[in-house]
Amino acid sequence: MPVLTMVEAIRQALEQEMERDERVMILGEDVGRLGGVFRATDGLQRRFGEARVLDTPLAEAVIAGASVGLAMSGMVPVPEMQFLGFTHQAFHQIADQIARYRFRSQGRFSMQITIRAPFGGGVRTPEMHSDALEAQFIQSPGLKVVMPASAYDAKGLLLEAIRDPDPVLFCEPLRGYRLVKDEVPEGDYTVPFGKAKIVREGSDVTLVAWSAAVQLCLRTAERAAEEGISCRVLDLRTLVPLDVEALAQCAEDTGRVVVVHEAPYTGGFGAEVIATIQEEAFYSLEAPVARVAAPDTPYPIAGVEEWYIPNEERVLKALRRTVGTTGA
Amino acid sequence: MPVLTMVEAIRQALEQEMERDERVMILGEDVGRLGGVFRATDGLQRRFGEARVLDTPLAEAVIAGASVGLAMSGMVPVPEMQFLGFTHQAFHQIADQIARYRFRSQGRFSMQITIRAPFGGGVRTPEMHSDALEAQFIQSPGLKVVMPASAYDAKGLLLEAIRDPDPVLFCEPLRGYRLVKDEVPEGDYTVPFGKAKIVREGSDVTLVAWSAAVQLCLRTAERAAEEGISCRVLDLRTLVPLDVEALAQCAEDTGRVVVVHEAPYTGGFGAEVIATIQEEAFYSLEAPVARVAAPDTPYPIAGVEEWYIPNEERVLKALRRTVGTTGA
Amino acid sequence: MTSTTIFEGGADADAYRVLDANGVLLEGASAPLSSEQLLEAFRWMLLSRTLDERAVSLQRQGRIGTYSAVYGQEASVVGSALALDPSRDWIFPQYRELPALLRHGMPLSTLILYYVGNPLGARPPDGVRLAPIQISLAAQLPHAVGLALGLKMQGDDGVVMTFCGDGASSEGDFHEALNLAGVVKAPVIFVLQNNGYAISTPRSKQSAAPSFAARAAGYGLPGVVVDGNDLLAVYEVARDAVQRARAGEGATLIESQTYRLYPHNTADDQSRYVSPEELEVRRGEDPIPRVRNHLEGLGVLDAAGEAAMQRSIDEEISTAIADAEAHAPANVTQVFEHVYANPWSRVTRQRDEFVRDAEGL
Amino acid sequence: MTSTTIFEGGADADAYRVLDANGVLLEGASAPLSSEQLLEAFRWMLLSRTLDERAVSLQRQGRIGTYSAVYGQEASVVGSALALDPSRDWIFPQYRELPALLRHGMPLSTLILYYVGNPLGARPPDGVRLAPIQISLAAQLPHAVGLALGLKMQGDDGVVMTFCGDGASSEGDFHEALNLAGVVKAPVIFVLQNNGYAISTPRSKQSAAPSFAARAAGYGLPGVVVDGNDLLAVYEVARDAVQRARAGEGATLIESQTYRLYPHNTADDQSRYVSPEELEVRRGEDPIPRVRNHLEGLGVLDAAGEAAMQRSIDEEISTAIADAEAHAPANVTQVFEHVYANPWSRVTRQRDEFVRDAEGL
Ligand SMILES: Cc1ncc(C[n+]2csc(CCOP(=O)(O)OP(=O)(O)O)c2C)c(N)n1
Ligand SMILES: Cc1ncc(C[n+]2csc(CCOP(=O)(O)OP(=O)(O)O)c2C)c(N)n1
Ligand SMILES: [Mg+2]
Ligand SMILES: [Mg+2]
Repeated sequence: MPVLTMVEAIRQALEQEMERDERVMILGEDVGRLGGVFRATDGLQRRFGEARVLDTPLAEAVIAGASVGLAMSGMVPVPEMQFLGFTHQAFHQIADQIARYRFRSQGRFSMQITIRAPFGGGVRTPEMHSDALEAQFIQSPGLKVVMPASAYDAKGLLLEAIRDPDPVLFCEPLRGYRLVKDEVPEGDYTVPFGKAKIVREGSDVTLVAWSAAVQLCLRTAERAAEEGISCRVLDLRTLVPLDVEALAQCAEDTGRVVVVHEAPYTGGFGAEVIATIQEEAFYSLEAPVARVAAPDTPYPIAGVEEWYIPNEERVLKALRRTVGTTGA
Repeated sequence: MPVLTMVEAIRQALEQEMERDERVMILGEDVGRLGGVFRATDGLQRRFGEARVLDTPLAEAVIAGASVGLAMSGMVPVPEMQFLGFTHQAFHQIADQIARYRFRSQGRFSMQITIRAPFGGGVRTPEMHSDALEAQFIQSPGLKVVMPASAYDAKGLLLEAIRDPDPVLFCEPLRGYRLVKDEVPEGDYTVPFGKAKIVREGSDVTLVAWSAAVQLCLRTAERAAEEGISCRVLDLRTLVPLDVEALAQCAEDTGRVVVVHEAPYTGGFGAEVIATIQEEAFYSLEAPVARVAAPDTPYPIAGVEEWYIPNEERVLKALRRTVGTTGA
Repeated sequence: MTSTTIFEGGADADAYRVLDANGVLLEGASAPLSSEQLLEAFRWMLLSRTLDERAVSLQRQGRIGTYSAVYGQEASVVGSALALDPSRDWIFPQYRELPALLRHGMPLSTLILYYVGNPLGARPPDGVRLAPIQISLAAQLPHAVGLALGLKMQGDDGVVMTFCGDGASSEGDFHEALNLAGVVKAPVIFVLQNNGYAISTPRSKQSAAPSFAARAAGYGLPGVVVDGNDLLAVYEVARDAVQRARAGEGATLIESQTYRLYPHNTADDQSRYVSPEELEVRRGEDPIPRVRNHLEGLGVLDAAGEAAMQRSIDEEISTAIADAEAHAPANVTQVFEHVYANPWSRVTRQRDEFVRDAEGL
Repeated sequence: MTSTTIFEGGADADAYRVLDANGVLLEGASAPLSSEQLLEAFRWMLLSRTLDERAVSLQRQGRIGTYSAVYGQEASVVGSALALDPSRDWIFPQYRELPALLRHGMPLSTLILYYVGNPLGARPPDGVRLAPIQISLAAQLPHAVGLALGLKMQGDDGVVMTFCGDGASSEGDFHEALNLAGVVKAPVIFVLQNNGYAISTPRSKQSAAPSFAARAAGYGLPGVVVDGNDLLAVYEVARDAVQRARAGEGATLIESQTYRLYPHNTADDQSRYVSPEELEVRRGEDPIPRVRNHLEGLGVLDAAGEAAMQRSIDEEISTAIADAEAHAPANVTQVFEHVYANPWSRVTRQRDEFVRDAEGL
């Protein structure tokens, strides 16, 4: 099977879906002739024309907002936000319009829209570009939030997203665009939402993560193994829908859990993971679920970001503490 | 001591602070001649003039954004968002500008700004007006989030907020504006941030809440008492800073906790309360911490909102379940 | 509060007009509507006005929620909507355009259901080319542009009309939407109803622009100022814009200068910010007598004719109210329906629990 | 990709001009700047250009992060900034106005520290009336209006200049800021640098407006189009706007039509969207030779003089780079400093733990 980077897998998914379904279109800043600042849409305008790969003015709210109308007209828009941080300019259109239009119109209008947005740190790009904002979209019922960690999942989840009649926020890890490479089938396949994936087996503790943090957890699990700590790694893949059963099962199986994310600590999605686990598997927990996250400070400039985002040492430390702790 | 409604207490705080500190000014939609759609700024324009009580064009982003520059100029702006839901139009200015400007300028510029915004259900007002969005602002380090539940706290916390050199999102419960009445000193006083308050003593279980949900918890605690369940009620007052110690203490004291909020279940601030409690007081917990919240659906139209927002029956049910559960 | 002599609202001297203040055709002007069309328009205006009065009284009785009246803006709303073909064109409303929605195919009883607080009241029937009422001001403008672009891409000859207020036009969404419409030449008509106020905020504090239509040039669009209380002028301007859009010539911004004769909504107290003198002057510019005079001048309407029309309107409204009130009351499952096409497990669990709880009560 | 003959960027025929393409005063025009001022301006332009070249090479060597060059826009930036009095006026930059920041008092070594990735590089020294570089496009415009309003309220006679790009001007914040500026008559000058592109998006796809200055009328503001490659014209237009603002006459929108001769930034590949022909034509409109010719014509600059100027610039830049690189490296506590004036307990705990961990490594 061909090995692709994440950004190649995403590009392939877009191209194949535009080929398969002529309602699918892309719109956003620099998506056309440039092929996107990360080349995720490279060559698509040449292939599908300027209408279906639309270079828009620099205005995130109308990119999201026009997608509402495009979806109503029968198109299947896949807007690109150049960076997830700039969804803030479109927050009212995403959270109050795209997410709720089906509900508001009582099912009359479907919002078959997939908002793609890269994000995440470790590539020396400034605030807003790097911010991990996924938790801010969880309180927007109607919207699904998808966070692939591998090239395989990126393609399969993106195809699932575009075909889902519900709107999806599809967050792509900048750090994974070129660094993450894995086998990607050339043909059509989808990865279902709400099914977390055990990407490494282990028995002492489960590391729960999504997006770029999954790779971090896999690397740390290797090091932990050298110390005799056997880590399972659970990749959530989608935050909404959340795979509640998988979280409960992992807590039951390993009794100990550490959740890792790039977003700030307080109010990050890690809190929801913990709340869900203690609701579903309280009696299986042998230690408090630990969180490894960015501190409660804004995303900093490149010179200090290495301290800001979670690294192997911090995950290891949390693992040691969690495993060293015995049940009450 | 005079008994005031919450909206009267807020108006009094604004008037007294504008009197005390001539840098303090109000800006927003309809805050001037009308005195705000809820009369929170009634009479202030007449008293302090059109410049210090500025009726702005209908544009939330520039109300927030102009406040940045006003603060830089040495003013102390207290912008009003007509409803918390419309902070979404200003999300980029609040989360990425107001919250971070001190950090971005490395301390050169202080954002002494208090954004007032009413919200919350139960008053038959439509979506966006009623949405409880507090959790969406937690992942904006730099910003403090204040949620008074009584008239006394509303005045004291608002004075604290206006004087705090850090920016504050000050959320006022619509339902409490006229319904909540309590004793409010006429003179100057502040209520410190980060100090939760036990508003009712009890020994079997702690109800954790903020804003309008505190009254709901107090009412439910009465009913629970009739059933022989003794409830402590903890009013968080501020979500950022969070009173981590008080949460841990309550969990230790009562062993059981139920958190109640109006916002949707998944990813609400209740998740952070649970995560914090299990981190700080894991071994004291005798049952999983329960959440009572709105379901994971958008705020609905008036005819069905009675089912949507938490009510006494749902809190009681959670209390019974939590108290009926024995430790592992 | 001192009242000034410069009033807010009303039409500029150079706004486009067809009728004079008394409903007489201006010199050289010709009526763009036939007598039958005029009668139809007048009936919508009268229905709108009657509905406002009934709704305000229903609200006082607690039978419906907060209501924003069209009162005073009937010519502006009806004249615009008349230029559309409901079988192919679309409307994206703000919230103060009820007769436009009705004329476009929204059943009155459904609309009333909305004001009663039933979620179903927000759903335009299948085939009715209408977006739901918008709460978030100006958010509908990008939607309208997107739909217009989608129609164009699919070779559909429909055009889109969207309404917004003078207040809403200060939102960033207004700018982003009009700018995109210009670039993609979307077949969309922006009807900006400048009624002098946004709640209490007067036109003069909303913008220093000499006219809102002056903004059109900054997007490469034609902008028109029309006397919004002149039904014929509004219709003509809207019709031309629709023709241009349908012919592939792109978008138009119409500033319809009118006046909100009622308070912002049933919760508002207009006397706090509008002087009695101003209201008095603006009442004299009421669009309804102006059309009535015109129709009487044409000899196609008399007192008896209008009385009959009024009776049929009263009946229509009463029936619609009765229908809406007879509708099954809202129930708990409606909190959960239509949130997702494919709801996820937790939402389904919540629904089951909420329904069980509600039944248990 | 076919290259078209209609190029993006460059100045319209009717843009305001003082110098002809060869740097000769147009008939009837008089120079608004003295020879000394012109020499000062030319030095800023040359410094800017030299800095761009050095920065691009530092970036290639991995010594600084991504860098956006001013290259081609020196007259536009320097001409605008020269109209300000740094002791009382303020600048709110986007990110492509480096010589303006330097002239306003930002030390070059501090700026380089920013590009090196040290948080301290973002802090304008006390007393320097400058906002930090803005990443979120157009977000600085509301800030500028707020500061201008605040100065006015406090009787301060300072004015505020803020820059944004043709791309940024499509954001909602642009609209909301200019509209508010009009209403409150804020002493603010909006310099819209139309350099033909927003990354790869050409001017023609950014807006169908005939000019961006045409938007001013929609806010009740004067709008001016100036040849942004004509230093004298830019200065004159900016000076007039500053005078108006200082005199209490409110805001101005200046569209400075220029061209971005370099790629968007060091990560961009311009050849994907700009034709060699277009670039060739625009290189011929480079603002630097134009001022040089003018200065030579005036007899105040010759090759030797410029060489000396260049040497002092090279030295200044080398010293600043050395200073920045000699600066103590960033450390972990900087993640936590200046987040809150009064940090809360959890943040303090995190800081202590992070610092301990970093020391332990
Ligand atoms: C984004 C947003 N901000 C604020 C409000 C609150 N609000 C509702 S109506 C209104 C005034 C609208 O004025 P205008 O657009 O002129 O319409 P009109 O009511 O005059 O028809 C305001 C401020 C809102 N609904 N949406
Ligand atoms: C709100 C926002 N959206 C998108 C971006 C990404 N971005 C950075 S620069 C740029 C182009 C800006 O173009 P323009 O305003 O014309 O300025 P120029 O680079 O030409 O000086 C874009 C899209 C951003 N920084 N902020
Ligand atoms: Mg209005
Ligand atoms: Mg540009």
